Formats: sequence, C-alpha cells, structure tokens
Amino acid sequence: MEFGLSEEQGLLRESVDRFLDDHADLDRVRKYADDPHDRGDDIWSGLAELGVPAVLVPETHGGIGLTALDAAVVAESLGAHAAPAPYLSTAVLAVAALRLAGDEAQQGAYLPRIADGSLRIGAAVSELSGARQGAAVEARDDGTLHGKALFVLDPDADAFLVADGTRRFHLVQADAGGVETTLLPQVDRTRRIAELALSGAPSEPLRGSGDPDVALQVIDLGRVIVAADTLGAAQEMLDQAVAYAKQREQFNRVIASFQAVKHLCAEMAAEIEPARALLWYAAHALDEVPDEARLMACHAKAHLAEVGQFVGKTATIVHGGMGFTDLLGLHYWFKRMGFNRQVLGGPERVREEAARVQGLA
Amino acid sequence: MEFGLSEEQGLLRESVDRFLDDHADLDRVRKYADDPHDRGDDIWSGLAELGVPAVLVPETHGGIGLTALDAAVVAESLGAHAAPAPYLSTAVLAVAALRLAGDEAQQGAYLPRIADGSLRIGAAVSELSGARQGAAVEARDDGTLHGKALFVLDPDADAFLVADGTRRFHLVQADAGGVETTLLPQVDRTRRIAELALSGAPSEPLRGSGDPDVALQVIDLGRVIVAADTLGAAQEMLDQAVAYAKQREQFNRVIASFQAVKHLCAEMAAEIEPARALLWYAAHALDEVPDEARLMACHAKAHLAEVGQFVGKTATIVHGGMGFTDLLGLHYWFKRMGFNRQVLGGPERVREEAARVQGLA
Amino acid sequence: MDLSYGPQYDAFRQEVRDFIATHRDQAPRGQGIRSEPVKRWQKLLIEHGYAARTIPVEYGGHGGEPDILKARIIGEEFAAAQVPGGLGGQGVSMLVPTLLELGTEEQKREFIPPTLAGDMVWCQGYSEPGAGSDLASLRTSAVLDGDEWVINGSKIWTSTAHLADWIFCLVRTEPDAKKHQGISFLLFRMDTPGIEIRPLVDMTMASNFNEVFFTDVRVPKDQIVGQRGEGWYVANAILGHERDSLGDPNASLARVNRLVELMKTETVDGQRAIDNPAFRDRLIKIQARVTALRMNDMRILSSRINGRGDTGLARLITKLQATELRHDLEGLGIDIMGEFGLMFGKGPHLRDQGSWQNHYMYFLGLIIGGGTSQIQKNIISERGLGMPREPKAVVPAGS
Amino acid sequence: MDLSYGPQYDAFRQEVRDFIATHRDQAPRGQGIRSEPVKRWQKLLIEHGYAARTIPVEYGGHGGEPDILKARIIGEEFAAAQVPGGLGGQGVSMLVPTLLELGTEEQKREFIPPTLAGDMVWCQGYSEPGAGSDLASLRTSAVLDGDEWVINGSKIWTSTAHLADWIFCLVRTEPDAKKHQGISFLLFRMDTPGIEIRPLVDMTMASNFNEVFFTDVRVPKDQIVGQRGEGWYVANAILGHERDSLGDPNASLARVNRLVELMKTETVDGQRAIDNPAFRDRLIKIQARVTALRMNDMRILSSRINGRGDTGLARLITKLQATELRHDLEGLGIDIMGEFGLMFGKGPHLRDQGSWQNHYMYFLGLIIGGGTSQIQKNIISERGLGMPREPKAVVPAGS
Repeated sequence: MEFGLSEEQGLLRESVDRFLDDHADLDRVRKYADDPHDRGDDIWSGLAELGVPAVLVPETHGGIGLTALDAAVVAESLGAHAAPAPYLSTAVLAVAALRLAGDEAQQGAYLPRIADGSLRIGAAVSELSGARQGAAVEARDDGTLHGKALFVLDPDADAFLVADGTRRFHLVQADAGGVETTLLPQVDRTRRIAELALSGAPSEPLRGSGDPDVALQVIDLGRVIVAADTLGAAQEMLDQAVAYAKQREQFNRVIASFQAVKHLCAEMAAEIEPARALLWYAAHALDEVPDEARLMACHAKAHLAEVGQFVGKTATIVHGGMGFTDLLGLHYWFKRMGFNRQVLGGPERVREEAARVQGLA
Repeated sequence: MEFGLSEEQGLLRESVDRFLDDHADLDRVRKYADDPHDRGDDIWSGLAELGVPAVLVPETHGGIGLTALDAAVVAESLGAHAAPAPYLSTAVLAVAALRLAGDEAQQGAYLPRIADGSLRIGAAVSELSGARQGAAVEARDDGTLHGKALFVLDPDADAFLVADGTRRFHLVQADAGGVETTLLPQVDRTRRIAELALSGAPSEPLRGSGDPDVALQVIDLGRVIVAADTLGAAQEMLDQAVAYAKQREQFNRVIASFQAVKHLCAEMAAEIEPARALLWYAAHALDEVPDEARLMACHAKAHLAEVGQFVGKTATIVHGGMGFTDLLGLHYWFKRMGFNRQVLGGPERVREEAARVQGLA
Repeated sequence: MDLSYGPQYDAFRQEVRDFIATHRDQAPRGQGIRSEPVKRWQKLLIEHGYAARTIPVEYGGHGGEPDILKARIIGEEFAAAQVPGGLGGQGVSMLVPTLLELGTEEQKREFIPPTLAGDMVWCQGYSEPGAGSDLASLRTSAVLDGDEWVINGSKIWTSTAHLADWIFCLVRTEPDAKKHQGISFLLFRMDTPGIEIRPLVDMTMASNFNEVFFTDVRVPKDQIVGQRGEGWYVANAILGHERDSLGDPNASLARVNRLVELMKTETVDGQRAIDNPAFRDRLIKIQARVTALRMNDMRILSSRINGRGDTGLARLITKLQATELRHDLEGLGIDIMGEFGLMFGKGPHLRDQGSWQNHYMYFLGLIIGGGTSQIQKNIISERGLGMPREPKAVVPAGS
Repeated sequence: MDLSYGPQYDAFRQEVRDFIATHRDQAPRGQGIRSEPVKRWQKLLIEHGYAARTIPVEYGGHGGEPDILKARIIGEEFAAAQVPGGLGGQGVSMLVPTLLELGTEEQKREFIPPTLAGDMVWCQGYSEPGAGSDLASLRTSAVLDGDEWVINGSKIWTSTAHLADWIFCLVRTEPDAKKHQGISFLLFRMDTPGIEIRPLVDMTMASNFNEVFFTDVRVPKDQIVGQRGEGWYVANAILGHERDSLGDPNASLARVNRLVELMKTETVDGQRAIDNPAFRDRLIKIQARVTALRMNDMRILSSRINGRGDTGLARLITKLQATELRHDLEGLGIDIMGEFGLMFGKGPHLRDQGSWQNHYMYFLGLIIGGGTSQIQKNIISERGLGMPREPKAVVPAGS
C-alpha cells in the first residue's frame, strides 16, 4: 500500500521543478506577461525534452503513457512556478479527447506531434462546463464549424480542440479559413484566453465522441489538473509567506515571531495539507476508481478553489504592503489561482454537480 | 437626528438589567433549568412591576405603548441574562397579534391582564415560519381547533395564541378541554417549548387576522426580538470572555496579553458592533419605515444567528476548558443563541425570504 | 431613534440640490487637478460653503460653523447627482487640518489658501519600505546643517508624489531619542534637488503609488510643523481621519445594488445568477453585512452630532470590517460572472470596466494598508476592549 | 499510488472477518468495564492477536510483530461489524506504552498484565484547574516524607476517576527546579486515603469528567516511573498518541452519510432539506473537507508503513482540522433540522438520540481539549513551518 507519490513521481516533479526554476523564473514569467508575441516556446520545448507534453500520450504514439496522477504532479509544478505553458489545453485536454474519441489515424497523426512538443492545441471547451449566451458551436454535415466559443485556452496554438453544442469534439487548424481568434485580456497574465469565431471553418470530427460521457471525462481530468495547478500555486504562496515572515522585521522582531502571523501561516498549512491528499486521490481515482472519479474531480476542483482563494488572500496579507506591489510578483500566483477558480466551472456550480453525481440534486 | 437609544431607552435597559442582575442571576437561572415546576413567576412579576409585559401594550389598555425598539432593548437585557421569561410569547407575539387582529373587546379583555403580568400567553406560531409534517391546526366553523402545533413557546402559560393553517390567529385557554401539551426537552434550558395537541379545543378567533399580512407582521416583530435576545447574549459572552482573559494566567501571563486571544476577542467585537446597529435599525423600521421592515427583520434574524454562532463558539474557546464545563455556566448563553438561531426560521430559510421580499427569488 | 435630519436640514438639502441643478454645467469633467475648470469649480464651492466649509475666511475657506449633518448632506447630494465635490487629496484632507491645529500663523497663511484653491498640491511622506505597520520605526533622517535640514532616505506608498508640488514628511531628526520621540514633521517642495520619484506598480498593474528617494535634500530649517521630535504627535493628531474614509458604506451599498443588477443579466447554461440559490444566499449574507455597516456608520455619525462618546468600539472596527466586506463583495461579483469575471484590461466582454477584479484586489490592498487587519485587531482589543499590550519582548543585546 | 493492502493482508482481513462471524455471540453488549463478559472477550481477543497485539506475552499481551496495516484492518473490521474491539481506556492506550518504554521490569510485570486483562482500571492525572494549555505549570505537589510521597493539590478532566483503581499522575517534586524539570510521574491507588472525586458537569450536561482533590495522600516512594524530575519527559513520550485519536475521519465519513439520509427525510414546508440548495451547498463543502481529511489520514498511514518521514505537517494539522470539521458538520445537522435540531434529552421528536447537539458541543470541547486550536496553530507554525517561538516576555520581577 502506498498513498502518495512514487519515487518516479518524485523524480518527475523534481525534474520539472528544476527546469522551471532555471527557465521559467519570475523574470521569464514577467516577460511572457508583458509581450503578447511571446508564446513561451523556449519553455514548452524545454518541457517537451523532459517529456511533459508526452505524459498522457500512450507509448504506442510516442508518449510515455503515464497516469492522471503523474499529469497532476506536473501541473503542481507548473502552478508553483506560475509557468506559462499550453499544458492544460494541449497535453491534457487534447490528449484526453484524442485518446477517448480519436480514431487510430487521428491518434497517429496528432499524438506523436503533441508528445514531442511540435504541435500545440488550444482548447475551446468552456461551453461544456457552462455555456454563455451567444456562445455555441454548430457542426454542419459538410464538416464545417459555425458559431462562437468563449474562453478558449491557449489561443496562439497551431490547432484547436472544439466542443460543439452536442458535446462532440472537433479539431480545427488555426490557420484554416473561417477561424478567427480575439484575445480576451484577463487578470492572470501567465495564461491567455480568447474568443474563437468559426464561420464555416473546415474541421475534423473526433468520431468517438458520440458518447456524451466522453466529453465529461475530459472535463473531469481537466478539473483535476486545474486543481493541481492551484495546489502548486498555493503551496508556493505559503512557502513565500513563511520565508518572508522569517526575514521581515517589525517592532524589532521578525514578523514570523508574532502569534497572529504564525497563526495565519498555520491556517494556510492546515488547509493545504488535506487538500493535497484530496487532489492526489482525485487524480488516482480518474484511472483506478471509476465509480468515484467524477465526484472526486468535482470535490478537488471546488475545494481547491476555496483553499486557493483563502491562501491567496492570506499569503498576500502576511507580505503586508509588499504583497500588494508588483515588486515580489506575488500577485502572479494570486491571479493564477483566481483564474483556476473560474475555468471549467466555479465552485458553486461544481458543488451542485457533485450533488447531482450522487443523486442528491 | 438620533441613531441609537434615547435616554429613556437607556434607563429602561438599566432598570431591567438591574432587576435581572439581582433576581435572575446564574443561580436563579440554574434553578429554573433544573426544576420543571418552576415557572419563574417571581421573575415575571418583578419584570411586570417594571412594565416589561406592558411595553407594547397601548396606554388605552393599561400598557405603556412603547415602540418595537423599546421591546428590543428589553429583549437584549433578557438575552444578556439568559433570563427565563415568557417575554417573546406573551409580551411580544400575543400583544402584537391582539393589537393587529383582536377586536376592541378582545383587546380590552386580554391586554390589561398581559400588561400587569397576570396573564401569560404561550405562542403556537411556529408553523407560520416553517411547517413540519403532521403539524397543522385547523379551525372549524364551530369555533373549535383541531390538530397539532409544534415548538410552542412557553407551554406553562395560561392561554395560547394559536396560528391555524390559514394564518389566522386564535386564543385558547390552557385549561380548556381538548388542549394537551407535551414538553419537548431541548438544549436551551432557559426556555421551554412543547407540542400542543388540540382536539376540539374551544377557541376565540382574532377576527382581524383574515389579512394574511397580519401573521407576517407578527413574525417580523418576533424575529427582531429573537435577534435582540441573541445580541444581548453575544455581548454578554464577549464581556465574560474579555474579563476571563484578563484574569486567567497561562505561561506566566494573563491570556488577554496573547495576540491570538486578543484577536479572537477583537473579531467578536467587530461582528457585534455592526450587528447591534442593524438590529436597532430593524426594530426602528418595524414602526417607522414600513417599506423596509420585513427585509430588515429578515436581515437582523439571519445575521444575528450567524454572529451569535460565531461568538458562542469563540467566547467558549477563549475560556478554554472552563468554557466547556458547567462551572461558569457559559453554556447557558451558548445554547440560548443556539435556540434563537432556529426559532422563527433558521438563517438559510430567512435569507431566502429576504430574497423573495426583494423580488429576487 | 430619529433618522430624520430635521426641517432646517431639509431646507439645507434643498439649497444644495438647487445649487447643483443651477451650476452643474460648470462642474469639471475629468480634467486634471490643476486645470482651470477644477479650480473655478473649487472656488465656487468654497463661496457657497460646499467645500472648505469650516475653514476660516482668512485662510481661504468659507468660514462656516462646523455642522456634521450639513457636511454629510453635501456629500450625499453631490454623490447622488454624480457631480464632483470639493477638492480632496492629502493636502486638503490631512495637511490643512494638521496646520489648523498645530501650524504657526505664518504656516497657515502661507500654505492653506493655495492648497484649498488647488494651486498647491501635496503628497504625504509617512510610510517607509522598512517600516510597514511599525510606522514609528522610520529611518529617513534629517540632520541640521546650518539653517537647513539635510534629508536622506526613502518613502513608499506616496500616492500623488508625481503630481505634487510639496510633501509633508516624517523624518528622524533625533537619532538618540526613543523611537516615537525622534521624529519631526517637515514640509518641502518636491522639486528640491535630490528627490527621485519611482512609480510603484501594484497588483492591479496600475501605478497608484510611488517610492520617493531623498539624497542630501536640503530644506529650510523653519519648514517644520511643531517642535523637533514632535512629528509623531503632529502626524497622529489627524491620522484617525484617514481610517474613517476607507470602505465608505454608501459606496458598498451602491456596489451591492449593482451586483444585484449584474446577477439579473449574467447567465450560465441559461440560468441567471440571481436564480442560482447558492449565489443568492451569498448575496443576502453580504447585503446584511453592508446594511449593518451602514447602520454602524449612522450610529457613529449620530453620536458625533450629539456629542456622545459611546461609539468608540463602533469606530475602531470600521476599517477592519469595511475593507474585508468590500473584498468579499467584489469577490462575489467575480464569482457570479465566472470566466467573464476574469476579464481585465481593455477588451471585449468587460463588465463594469473590469471594476470587480480591480476592486477585489484594491480592497485587499486596503485590508493591508493603513494598518493591516492584524494591527486593527490589536487596536480593537487594546483600545476597545482594554486588553493589555503584548509584553515587551526580551531583545537580545545588540539588536 | 497503490491503495490496495496487498494479498497477504486480504487474507488477514478474511481471518478477522471469520473470527468475528464465529465469535460475535460472545461479544459483550453494553456491560460495564469490569464485567465478566468484557474480560472474557478481551482475553479471547488477546489470544487471537486482536487486542494487545504487539505487547510481549510475558506482560499479558499477544506478542505479535508490529504491523500498522494489520492494526488498521482489525480496527476497520470490528467497526464495520459493530462489534466491540479490545479494551481501550487510558490505562491500555497511555500507561501501558509508557511503562513498556520507561518502566522498570518490576513495574511492567506488576501493572501491565492486570491492565490488559481489564482487572486494573486507570485514570490519568495530568491537567490542573490552574494550568490548562500550560500543562507544565502544574502545582500539585509531592513531598518525600520517609519512604512515602505526600501529595497535595488537585487534578481536572480526569475522565474515568470514579471508575479507576489506579491513577498515573504528574506531580511537582522539585519545587526549585525549572518548570518542566521539577515534575515526577507517580502511580497510586485511587482508594488511598485523602483522595476526593467530584464529578465535573460539562456543557452537554453529562459528567464525562471529574475533578480529583488530594489532601496528604501518602504513596510509596518507589511508585514512580522514571527518575525524580523526569515526569514531564515520561508523560510526553506518548502524548502524541492521544492527539491522533481525536476526530477519526472514518467516523466523520459515517456522520456525513447519516447527514445525507437525514436531509432526505427532514422537511420544512414540505421541502426536504436535501432539496434546499443552500443546505446542499453546505453539505457538499463539508463532504469535500471530510474526504480531504480521510485522504490525509491515508497518506499518514501509508507514510508510517513505508517508513517515510514526509507527513510531518499532515500529522500536525490533523487535530485542528478534524475537530473544527466535526463541529461544523454537527452544526449543519442541527441547522437542517431547524427546531427539531434543538431537541435534547429524553423526549419526543429526538433524532439520532440527540447526537447532533451532543456532538456539536462535544467537538467544541475537543477543539479546546488536548491543546486548543490556538496551541495547535502555535505547534503547526513552529514545528511544521519552522517559525520562531514567541520571544520570551519580560516578566516583572517577583512574578
């Protein structure tokens, strides 16, 4: 019996951490945030060398075929570094959709290129977890897509995974006719989202996605990965708060010696530790405990959203005025968790789904 | 302009406080709690001498005709002393029902006896703010009542105010045929509630209660009074916690010097102060701002329930193990606020009503 | 309880309304603080007693009697009509009252009239990077050299430094005195050689604040308010004013009302946010808290008018509660919009100019600024509840 | 991640199930701790290794190898079958491990066998009315007089004092030594002259605890564990065990499931509580927290089995989180019942024997007991996050 990360998972985390420490430090993150033309290609190709985009790609398609928990471990590291990378869209959502709904040819065509980092796929799936007025994509019999998708992850990708109004997936090339993206400036500048207008864009359906449960499984996985990103970011904010409190002096003492500051840090730790165990279990359940998978994905998503909000606020307060400025860049993590809270469903709606999954609503 | 208590209201509060300090101290409260035959007559007759049951009774009927805010001031004092008294049922709900729905003869018959303390009226009105399966009272054309009322306040009264299933009020003598009360033991031993079984009990309808808004107005007032009771109890628990912290020593210091203890007390004060202003305004609005009265009554009831829960827990924690024992009797206030939280509607349901009042639900 | 302001005030309110109706065309519209329309408007308001109301005529004010209710009515009516009131800023709101109380006659005559007229703009130099909540541990020094103070050090959170003509500044002049007793309150021009201003970007990505660096800045000796070493007391004479201005409950009310409107239009999967009971429950909870703080504010106002001293605690808790409440309220606004709540900066789908995100962060800043919630709780427990200060720590020798 | 216990443990689990199925008729049903059925059951469990599993045979135990998973399986299966497990109580759970670690050979032989057999019942004398969280400041004194300790003072929170034969007790024997170094760990009979027991009523109106008063209680000199002045370290050798046992996550899970059932039957105005979205939202929030703590517990268990030291923080936060969570969970149970949630004591309409109110208060007691949440946060920040202890206060001379 082993509840926790395996040695290999520990090494995976370390290798991603080490790379991001060196190549996606705060200066690099700031540069990405400030330059709309920066796609973070250096980061993604470096991560590709470590196998990050290949984590969920089966070995038969050039991947390393690891588990959802491995994918969550990577997400924790990305969150901890507030790293810009098309991980959620390309390595998680697109790979999951292709594995579950792509035919052999599609898998053969796309998965190896995802795995080696050469193909980035944005994800237009927001309507699956909550559709807005005016946003819906219709797939016509001639294979063209029409309509609008909101909150498309990684709009500077090479292609898009698009969910239509019947919960079927399609792949669209970014440079195809009838495809137009409009950047949606938002608070978390470590990720980009856009609106995608499709006017007769030629597309390739993933034919296995007729089963409506396929789309839900993709969302389940996505939610766990988003929650893992928050877990990493929250732990990083706590670590920064503790480190800051140990060196910052006020009233002739380091502020870490004030009971009020200590208790704020203790409360953050007390929230994060069980949330970590929940997240790991939710990731594990996706592969190994199908009966609980959806409920655990909902719990992980909603609970980490609340923990992230609490830690984001509290860690900022421990930093005092310095936490409010851009100087230490603490707000990059704060906003990243704010983003994670809303994408793929805010906590109230996800909790309602958790009730439905159990037949309680 | 004057937002706050008038000098007269301050004196009223003082006089009730002084009487209860002397005649309803913790020993007296314990005696009431332990002896089911103790009706607290000494307390009620003493309060009657101060005019407490007469507060809302018009002068034309032997009362002093004060405002809902005056009634709330008295309730604060009762809550602060965790005092057993049929105040909510007799002096508030019954008086309000008689004033709003009783005819001249009924008012003349009952109000003077309420005012002088000689008549205690229990209140069987719980179904107005939330009916349970099996609990409902039906009024027949022959003037008899049939059915069951739950959570009847002050079951050892001389008569009962009963709300039927059409929201009309009736008066029933306690010693009439077909009236049976069964005590419902519950956590707050400073108040008694019972189940009232009515099998053809002769009754006297309050004919003015055909207007369904009358019943709601009585509940509005009741909610504000219950919230005022919680306000008084919460302030008392904070005061006790601060006093205890100032004398209790741990680690060679009074615990009031620990930042964690100070902050718990500060948080209680920070919740109580605005809640007091809200409560006073809600009471004022009942008489003077009819447009806002119902919404404010809902806000006061639900908000004070939450504040009371927070203060009850926190003040107990400040007392440490001593708070958990019966030695200081702190739990009498804790449980009183627990009772107040549920009667006349728990916070979730009252908030939903606040939304409905505004057309939002 | 009597919530009417009384007939004489109803008449006054009508006067203000009439004034606004007659003159609103002359009100400035977004022009800068030094612009002619702004200065003309300020002059008009002072003449009518709607700005600088209680400041003596000889210092450029209106010379009216203090009247808290009239002041409140003026504020309410200008806000309701969405017409700018009199000049604010740290010069008018902080320096002028300080000088009135503790300045010399010369200082009053020199500084108050141009400040009120909008010709002299001030910034405040209190906070320092190293000091934070422990304001009195400031290290910016001023050493007397002949007839001049020579200032070295730096300040932070100086919100209008880049616009200001002058600064009122706390500096350490008596390095050997105890912490609070070595500070002096100096006034000097921001174009004095040796001053460097660097904008400070905050988490909203705006530069609402600055850092200001002083290198051998030379200031005439007599530009001091109060005596040497009294600066801490000079500054604190009016510091309470600032706290009151954070988290205005009427602004919170307006915000709740806006939130309700938003909840009626924002939908997810065809469901309006207002029809989602979990959101509705959060809304009503917040609405009750906003109402409670509004009433708390009314109580404080009333207590001031009636010269009562019974709202000490009610005042002490205001900053803590109001800033936390606003942060929560703005956070609910984001949540009910879901991903639309993330939108920030110029772009499509922005609701209310992105103000929900902006305020959510800004009020987190206010929870921290002007005494963090932790400091507020110390103050509430010590001044409000009479609990003892923390015992002095044993400081190892040499530190 | 591998959540199976492995095939050898599956076999062991089957063994335990078979044992229970075969012997469950012999299990005691509500008899007192000294009754024959209880003692016979304990004897049977020890023989089969389901109680006193790892305690050497010569001290009356089963003499098995330590195996955390087997211990867990035993606990799980007995709980699932609702059959009583081995004897608990402070003698078995606290004194026996202490003696095994620090007792003399004579003490082990004298005290462990009858304790395990249920013939010798213990209570614990640690807490004092004046000490509270500051346990080491205890004042009950023991003075050596010839061959006997003479004990004076009092203890509080001694949960089984009225049932116990013996007490293990912390007393101050070296009044001049530093606080933690003047304490000794004594064992003595509860029928020694000079001992008075007073039941302590708590907020649930039950007497789960007692106060114990000592007046010139004389105890043989050699009834001490460890050396004079070492009592603090003796007591702390196993104090960690107690903390772990509070707020069992599997009990919380059972409670959530019960709450769901209750929400399906309780109605107000014809609406089931489960159909009230505000209640449902609170339920799911709590369900997620319960799940998180269950998984945290699994992680700790796994870390122990695999000999890892990576769950220090996860352990430190358990008591704080589990007790707060249970208090919240029980409070939700009350709220969904409304007035029915108030029912307490013998009477009609009582749901689940009034356990929601009872637990709501009892877990508030556990938030306080065994180190209040404030003490827990100190520990988490100091031991878990490496933050400094509070600086020593300047204590005025003479105190």
